[in-house]
Amino acid sequence: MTIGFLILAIVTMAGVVAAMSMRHLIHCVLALTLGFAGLAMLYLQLEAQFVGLTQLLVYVGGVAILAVFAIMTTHSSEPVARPGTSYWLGGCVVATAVFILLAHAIEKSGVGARTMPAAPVGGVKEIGVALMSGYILPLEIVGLLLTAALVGAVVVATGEGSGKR
Amino acid sequence: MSSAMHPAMDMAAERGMQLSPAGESGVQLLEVSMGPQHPSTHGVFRMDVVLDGEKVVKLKPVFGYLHRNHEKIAEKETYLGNMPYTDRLDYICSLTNNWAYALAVEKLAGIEVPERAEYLRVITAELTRLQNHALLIGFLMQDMGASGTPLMYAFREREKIQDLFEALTGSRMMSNYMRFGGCRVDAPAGWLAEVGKMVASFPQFLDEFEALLTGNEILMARTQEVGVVTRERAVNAGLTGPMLRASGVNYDIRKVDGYGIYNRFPFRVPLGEHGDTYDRYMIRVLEMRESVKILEQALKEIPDGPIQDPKTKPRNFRPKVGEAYGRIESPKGELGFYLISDGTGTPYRYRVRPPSLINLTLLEEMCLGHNVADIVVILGSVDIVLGEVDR
Amino acid sequence: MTRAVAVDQMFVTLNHALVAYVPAVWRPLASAVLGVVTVMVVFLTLFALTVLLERKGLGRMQNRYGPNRVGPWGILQPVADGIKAIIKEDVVPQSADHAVHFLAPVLIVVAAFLNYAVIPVGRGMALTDLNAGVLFFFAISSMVELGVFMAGWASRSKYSLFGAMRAIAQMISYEVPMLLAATATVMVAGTLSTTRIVEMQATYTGQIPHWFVLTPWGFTGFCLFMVAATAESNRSPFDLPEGESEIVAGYFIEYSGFKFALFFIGEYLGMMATSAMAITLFLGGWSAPLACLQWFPTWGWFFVKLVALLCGFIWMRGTLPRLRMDQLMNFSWKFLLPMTLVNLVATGLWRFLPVGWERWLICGALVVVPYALLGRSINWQGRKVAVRRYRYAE
Amino acid sequence: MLGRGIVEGMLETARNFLGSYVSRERLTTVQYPEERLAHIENARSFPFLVYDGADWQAGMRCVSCQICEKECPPKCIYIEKSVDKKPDAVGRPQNYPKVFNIDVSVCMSCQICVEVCPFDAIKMDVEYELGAHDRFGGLLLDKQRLSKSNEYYHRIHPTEAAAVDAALAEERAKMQAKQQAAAAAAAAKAAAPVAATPSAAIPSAPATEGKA
Repeated sequence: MTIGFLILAIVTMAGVVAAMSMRHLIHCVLALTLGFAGLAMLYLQLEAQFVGLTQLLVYVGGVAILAVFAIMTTHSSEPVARPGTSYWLGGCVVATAVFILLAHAIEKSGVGARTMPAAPVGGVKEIGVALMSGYILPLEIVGLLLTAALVGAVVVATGEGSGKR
Repeated sequence: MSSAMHPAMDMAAERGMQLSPAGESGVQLLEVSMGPQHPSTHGVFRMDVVLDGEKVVKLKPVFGYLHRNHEKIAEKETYLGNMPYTDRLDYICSLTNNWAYALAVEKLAGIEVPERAEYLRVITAELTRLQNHALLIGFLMQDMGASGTPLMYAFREREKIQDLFEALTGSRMMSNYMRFGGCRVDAPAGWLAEVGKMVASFPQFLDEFEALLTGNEILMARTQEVGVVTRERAVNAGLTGPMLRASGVNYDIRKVDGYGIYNRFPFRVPLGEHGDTYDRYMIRVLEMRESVKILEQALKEIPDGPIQDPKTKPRNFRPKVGEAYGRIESPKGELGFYLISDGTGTPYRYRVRPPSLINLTLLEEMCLGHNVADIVVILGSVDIVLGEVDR
Repeated sequence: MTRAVAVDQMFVTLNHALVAYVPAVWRPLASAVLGVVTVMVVFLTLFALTVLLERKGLGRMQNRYGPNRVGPWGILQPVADGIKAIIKEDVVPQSADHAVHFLAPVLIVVAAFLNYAVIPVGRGMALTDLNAGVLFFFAISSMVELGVFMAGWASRSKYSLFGAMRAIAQMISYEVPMLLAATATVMVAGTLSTTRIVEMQATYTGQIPHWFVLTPWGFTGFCLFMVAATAESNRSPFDLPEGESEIVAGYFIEYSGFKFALFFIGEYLGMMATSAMAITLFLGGWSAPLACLQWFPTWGWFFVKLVALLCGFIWMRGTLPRLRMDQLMNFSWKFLLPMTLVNLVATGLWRFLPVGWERWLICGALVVVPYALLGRSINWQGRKVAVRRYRYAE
Repeated sequence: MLGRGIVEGMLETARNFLGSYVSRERLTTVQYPEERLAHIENARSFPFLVYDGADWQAGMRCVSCQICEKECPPKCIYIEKSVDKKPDAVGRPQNYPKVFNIDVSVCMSCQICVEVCPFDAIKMDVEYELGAHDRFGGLLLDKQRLSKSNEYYHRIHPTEAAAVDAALAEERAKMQAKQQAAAAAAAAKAAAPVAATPSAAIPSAPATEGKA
């Protein structure tokens, strides 16, 4: 556990906790984005460049913006009164219990005792090869789905445009 | 949105970020107060715009921020004393304002204008038209976001015209040049030759201007089918000038009235078909080309002679009781002055028919359904000067 | 030749020499710090020069002198601007969200600087050689959007909100064609590492370099990339987010003083970063344009190319009016995106067709024909635009 | 093909960019404090009062008839008439302005005062660097600050000034003839020696003499 990991872990945790506890919806999203970014950094720290950068690209660049847009277009950018969460203590207790349970289970299972394989060199290539060989079918399906979505979006957009004028 | 300085603005400020009820698309409406401090309202003009996303669903023009009692002041001033005030109506075209007012007074008092003065009036008026149209297109492009390049080219040409005006009238903008029954001073030696040089170089500027703009895809996309005014609406709303002609109505007071000596000039009147912003832009370009022809002819034909009717003296000018309406085709449209004389040295009633204001009446209609970005372009194509709108 | 190499590598050598003074444990850190500081200094200087160049160039295009009062020929104008920005009062609207309002410009500048981490400025002169460098670039670029949104939202002004919405919509829309245009290069190069991509282009056939821009797909890709880059960096004619004639200044309307300057820096750094990426992907990075010109240091070539591209941006800004939001979207989704997809196909064909003139013909036709067709049918607002003819009464 | 108009426009700006380095026609900027535009004879800024001779008080042409005060559209002129009289530009004994103020912050440079002045006493200046730190004192020009010599007038509006001087000289000659005739008549009538001729009090206009 290096200092870098510690800092990143704290930042990530802080972001995620803030995302849950802040009053303002937009602040929550921004805090969540911090969490995403911290997570991406953790990946990078694990030398999983591709995964880390994709996390950044997709989550910070995509999901966070999407969330922000959703909030903006559905009015509630104003701070709302804190919902009646008088059970937060109970929630904490339950969460802690679950955490302890899981930690205990993992501890028992001996995962920690296993030796880690060496970090793969040049993650991009491995991922590419894996996607193009073992996971070719899912990849193609996802690709098809996205293409269909894209075409659909264009069709919807053009239909709207020509119908208006 | 600026700080509250006006009761109406206070109201807008109170509403602040509050959102109006939902529009037809179900998205909330946003009320934005564009102006009076806004880069492209051409002065202190305000538009209360209600937006559905970026689409305009309501637009309320608010003007009067530059109101300065022009007409009431005029009723306290002598007839001559009003002349410099007309410069300040549409401060880009002071010479045509002068002419319109002089024309009204001349009608009122039955004054004849000497030949040379008529030619000088035509020359100055057409130079004014060149300068106004060039400048307007520059500002229109500025509103469209062209970072000032066409505007600077227009200013470059306007500078030449203003130098000519200064040499003739003594002032670059506030000319105060025309008098009842003529003009104040004769053209200094060599002035007409200078005008000739300027006029000869103007078509080249226009060609450059058009190369920069006319075929530009972005400009066409931004202006074509934007802010359409149909022929009927244009006539019913009382639009005049290039606005009206862009909608395809053949109405040019220079042709209709033939005031001054305009019936001597065989110029053509360009007409638009679509009545959109692009037509309004192009009509102005084509009008400039026609103005150049008028200027060439006027410079060739201008006779020698007096420039002022000797019977009319500037002081103690008391026209007989009566009323008169003098109108000219100012670069912006029909500029009219309506005067009632009660025989004293000051007009009993003085009324301006400002083309800018009346052309502005269709603003909301033109903007509805368009984008925020189109508002400024449409407003720019109307060609307003707040000095004239608010008076 | 050795002297040329020495000049070329002088910064690398200097770096090594300086780092050698540091204890071995701290060397990686020292090297990184040195690199980062150098990049910041160099690109901030370049930013100042670009601002000056832009103001001067725009001035000349508009038949003005441009700034010429501060220092000889006005070259100290950026300094004066900087001092002005620093000593100006920092006004924050009362209703603004202060923390977010403060963080937004910082985030934008930081993100803009991070971009330079993967740009190979010269031979062996990239800060880091990530093997997913191109991906890193786009990932970081996407962070700018967040900063823009934060600025627009936190200012609590309707104009800034408009600007932010426009900016985000625009940046998302243009990120897609930009990525796809870059993908073409990645396909041919077979790597995401910027250093490798440049090295692949730094070879020569006779005098002609193997720049990707000198192929049909590369040229198309370069043009598409630059158009998308213009939009990404909110430059004219895609400067809608700040659209000063419409929404006054867009998302940074409520910023003043140094925070405003930060936005300004961020915008220019973004522009320079995307230009640098275009150079890396298509214009052969630091490689010389002709084999006989290799005596010139590689970093010199890089900056020459960078300034040339920046001049292109300035030239466009001096000429073009601004698009409208719906047209901007149409342009992205209905023109740029199909073109990039077509270009990907052309790239694939180029990769697998045998070397020869047929390859040029097929790939060229494959990009030119769709360009002509799409360009003709581009639908600006439900109808085509055209130059009109006018009639005259009598 | 898409982009043609844009390319044409860009060529146009490039032409202007290069043109601004070679052609003064394109680069019209005047670098103001260092270089100035050539003086235009007809130009006008704010009014000033002309005086003949060297003494601005004695040579003041204004006779405080107050026509300009009345005709001034924004009413920026304030005149107080003197009680005593002094000879005016043509030698007639006339009042002179005790106070003559023009508030140039109100003045709109219309030059109607010049047009209506029957004595050619008020003319338009071309001075435009009139900045002042004090809006009231600095821009309220009093008689002394308004007074400028006839030579100055000749310098800024030569054609106009020459015409004015010619007209004044004619008037003056007429006036002198009349006075001489009157003096001769008086002498003949009273047969008493006339001491001081009024013409001695007339300030001579050097510029006019130079021209003659």
